Amino acid sequence: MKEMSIQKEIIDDFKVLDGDLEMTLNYLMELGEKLDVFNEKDKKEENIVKGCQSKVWLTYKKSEDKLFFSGDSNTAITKGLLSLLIRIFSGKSCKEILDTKLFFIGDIGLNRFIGTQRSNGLESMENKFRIIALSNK
Amino acid sequence: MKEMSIQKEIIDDFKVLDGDLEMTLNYLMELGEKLDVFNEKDKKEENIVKGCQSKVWLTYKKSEDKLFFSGDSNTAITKGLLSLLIRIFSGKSCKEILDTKLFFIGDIGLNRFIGTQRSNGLESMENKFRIIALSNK
Amino acid sequence: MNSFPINSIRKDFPILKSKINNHDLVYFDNAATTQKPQSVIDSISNYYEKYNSNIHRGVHSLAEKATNEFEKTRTKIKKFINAKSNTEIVFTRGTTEGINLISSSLGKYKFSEGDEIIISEMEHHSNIVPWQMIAKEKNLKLNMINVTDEGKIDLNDFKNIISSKTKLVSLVHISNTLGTVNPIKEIVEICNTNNIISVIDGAQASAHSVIDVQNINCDFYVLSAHKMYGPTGVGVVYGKEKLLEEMPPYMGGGEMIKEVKFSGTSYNDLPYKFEAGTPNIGDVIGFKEAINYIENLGKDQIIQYEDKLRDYAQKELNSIDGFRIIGNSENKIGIFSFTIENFHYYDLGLLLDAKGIAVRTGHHCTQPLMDKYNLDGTARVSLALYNTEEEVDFFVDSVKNLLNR
Amino acid sequence: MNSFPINSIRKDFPILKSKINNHDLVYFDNAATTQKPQSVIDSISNYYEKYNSNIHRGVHSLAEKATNEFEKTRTKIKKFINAKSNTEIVFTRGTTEGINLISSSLGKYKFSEGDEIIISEMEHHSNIVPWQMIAKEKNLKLNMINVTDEGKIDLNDFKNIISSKTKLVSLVHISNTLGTVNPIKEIVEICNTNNIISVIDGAQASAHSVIDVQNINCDFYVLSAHKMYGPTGVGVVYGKEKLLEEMPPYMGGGEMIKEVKFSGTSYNDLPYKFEAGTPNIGDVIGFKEAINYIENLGKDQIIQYEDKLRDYAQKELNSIDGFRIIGNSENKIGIFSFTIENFHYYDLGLLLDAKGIAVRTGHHCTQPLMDKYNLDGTARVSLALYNTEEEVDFFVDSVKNLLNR
Ligand SMILES: Cc1ncc(COP(=O)(O)O)c(C=O)c1O
Ligand SMILES: Cc1ncc(COP(=O)(O)O)c(C=O)c1O
Repeated sequence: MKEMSIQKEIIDDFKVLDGDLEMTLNYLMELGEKLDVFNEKDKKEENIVKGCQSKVWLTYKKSEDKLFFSGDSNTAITKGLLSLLIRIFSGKSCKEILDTKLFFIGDIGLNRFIGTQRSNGLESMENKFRIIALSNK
Repeated sequence: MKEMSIQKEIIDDFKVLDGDLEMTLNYLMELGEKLDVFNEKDKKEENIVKGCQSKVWLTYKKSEDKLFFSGDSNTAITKGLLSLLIRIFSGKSCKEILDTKLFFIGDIGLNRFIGTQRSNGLESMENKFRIIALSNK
Repeated sequence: MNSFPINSIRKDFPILKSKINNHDLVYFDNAATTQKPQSVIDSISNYYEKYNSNIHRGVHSLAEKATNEFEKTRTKIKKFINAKSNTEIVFTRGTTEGINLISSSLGKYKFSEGDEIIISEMEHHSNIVPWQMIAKEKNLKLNMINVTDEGKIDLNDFKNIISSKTKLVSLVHISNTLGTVNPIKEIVEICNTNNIISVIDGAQASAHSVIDVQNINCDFYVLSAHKMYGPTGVGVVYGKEKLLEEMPPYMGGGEMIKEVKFSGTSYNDLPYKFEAGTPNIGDVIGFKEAINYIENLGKDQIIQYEDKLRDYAQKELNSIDGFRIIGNSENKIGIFSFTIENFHYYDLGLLLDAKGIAVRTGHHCTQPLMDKYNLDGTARVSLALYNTEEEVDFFVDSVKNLLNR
Repeated sequence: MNSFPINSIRKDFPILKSKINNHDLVYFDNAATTQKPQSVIDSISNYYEKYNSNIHRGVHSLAEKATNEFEKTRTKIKKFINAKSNTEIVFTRGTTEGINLISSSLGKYKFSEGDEIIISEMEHHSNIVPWQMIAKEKNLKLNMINVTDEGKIDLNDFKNIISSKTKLVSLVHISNTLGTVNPIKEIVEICNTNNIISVIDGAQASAHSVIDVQNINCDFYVLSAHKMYGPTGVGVVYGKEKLLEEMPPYMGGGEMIKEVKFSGTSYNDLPYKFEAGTPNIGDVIGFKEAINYIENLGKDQIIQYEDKLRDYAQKELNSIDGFRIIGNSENKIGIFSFTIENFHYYDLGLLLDAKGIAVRTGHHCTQPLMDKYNLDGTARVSLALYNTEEEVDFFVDSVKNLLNR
């Protein structure tokens, strides 16, 4: 269960922040900043994931049967979230991606990014990963 | 101020009931029953005063310069109210009727028949008296 | 009935402690609106005291909390009526707005001149006037199904007036005047076979019978929170997703759009397409507690209790001289419209009020039904889960006393 | 400002005691919805606990009391906006429903193909989409008045786009995004001279400026209770009696009728003709306390306090590096939409929330305005009578800290 262990790693990483929202958001933004530079040319319509207030671009490369993602966002916090998803999903096969259930988000104190709120794009981001995986199966 | 004294008489009459709503309504109904018998032929459209839930008929005779009213209602309580208005307005001149301000109703614990409630016809009844007075001036 | 905790239930409803004209309140006007348990009242205060915020577009914590609680009501009602998805649950002010939403939106694309709409003689004005308005606007024909002397839908008449031009049938599930429970499943089945849109007015049914919209298989089901122990100002339109998808919005404004350009606007996803403007957030949140209340007692237990109370009331009421109940279907809930010989309903209403008993009097917003029975009104006793046999007794005694005056 | 009892005012609003993410709540999202004083919250509970009943047609004591309290709000609002008569005050769910009521009802008889409607670039979606919908349905032309770079209505442009075909102008009194106070009296005068119907969207103005509809002399004025310290789910359409009289009803149903016959229906008197179905009784009653609250403090005192706070905020906000305020009319209220260089509003909103500060972010339901300024959104601080200079300081410090991260 490799995907479980990445999420557990993430939860461990956030643990030191002790649920402090401000520090958590700051840490998220730092993670986002560490993402590989995204190719400006890939910022086109078909790669967009639309949230209500932020934009996300997501592309991938396939190597052997594994998918490798890269992405960007116009907002720092969403970019941080995206970086976590990339960490979880990149380097996995399509089947592995589809089998991966996300559970880390509540455990790092970011419940607010899931559920009924439509003003964030976490769910749409997650879906985009899965759609890419599906279409490459 | 004869009209004042009739209303004061009414208030006095009701005083013994001590604001008890049930007794007040019963007394009202008794007063209604004592009204002179109304001529069935006069129960026509033009004599109707429409409340929301009850019907009232009102006619009058003019003698010298005074108006004498008779009326009926399909509900006993409204008929009681009507009898009070007839007692107040009958035998007065048009001018006296128009000059008469009603104040007794609150003092006999029947505030519910005035104001914003549209389910009663007190206001429409009162208006009918005044309209008759106006048209005879 | 033993297991139904009526004493503690009565304590849950603070208004039941009231004195009205020096008597204990006996509230028998439940078909007009029901009373609210403390939990509903408190949840509204709690919203305003702790997390009031406008919803959906805010990123701050209050907006997030308010949005989540608001949407939880949607999920709750979805389960309560067994809809397939939250997208099928649209919040309105009440049943009346719900029916207007449907008639007006369908009117914009579904109906053409000469099409026919069927309602019944026992409909509430809220299920008559919207159809009269759209019929007038679009030159449609509006038909009314006859109601029998007992107060039942005449099914044969219904089958007779259906034609190839019939586009929609809108019927009350339970009549607010007669108490009759209509065979809506049978009626909807006929509609579905004939490709006719079905609308069910569930204003009276939602608190007093089990609602399963997938089982009924109707296209629309409409209800009001205030008739099911919830606050005023909230209602629900359930609509099948496929229909809601194709329908144009009813109102335009904030929240129901995806993108507004001067050149044109694209609408939001369901159900938001039908929820323009700031909704009644506080009361939608309160509504959830009303459903919780019903679910905690158990709908089946409630119905069992209410059925027993209805039978008791029916028997006792009939012991009053000159008492005539309008609506005697064998399938009815505890709603009794009645007349008493030589006793006008208006006098009766006022005299009962003097004893603390609240009944409704008049045409109950069903004038065509009154006309049918040649009445200009009735008095109406309508029962709810907190009413008791003792209250029925007090009512019956009071009426008998009035008659012996 | 000395005399403005800000400390005791803050105690009147229970939510202001809240801790958000371990910080004191700083609520700067008042243009979305305002918080409610305890008196408003209590009056709603009190209604449900003591005299909840359906209104208007009941003869029992609860119905009588509820009806009277409900109608007292109408009288209160009539005086508050200086309407001529209670018949000119129609209750709705909010501003959005109000504008839809007007557009839809007028649409049924006033407009014909080719007629023109004018709105402005700074309108809220709720004052755009209803007009787009009716324009599409009836083949009308919809024009938008330009907004200047400062965020003001371009009056010359307005005069230029008026034509002999202009039938209606609908304008916001105070912009929810820019804070601009529009010269509505001047604009309405032009409308009246040209026989053009005028609609004023008062959603933002009603709590923060004096409203006198006879002085403005507009045909319609629309507002929402929840933006003036009242509950969600209530709004008002003021309309001149003459127009309301001739307008067809918006919704059909209970309460808005005089007589329903199968053959046709006659409508009730004003304002009931426009109030179909059970209204939001509890919240209408609560709304009265909100107006009482404003009146007890004194509108003039409130405005004086808010103006001073606005000036203070404006000065302090401008001390933030890279801070740009969108909307710099010399006549504006304490609404500040802004961008900060290299700082996305969404990040800002979330980071401020972590410090307990609630601001709104996004397009504020004014996308055409955002397009005009080439923005996809802003963050917005909007002030109300319970906000303080200390809160402004905390906000400014917090933003500066975030920028120095
Ligand atoms: C200027 C303006 N108009 C209209 C509205 C819509 O008001 P409501 O959402 O209460 O219907 C708002 C509030 O969002 C507003 O600020
Ligand atoms: C059967 C029925 N339909 C419709 C309505 C209208 O509901 P509301 O007034 O909540 O809109 C009622 C309630 O009066 C009703 O009893």
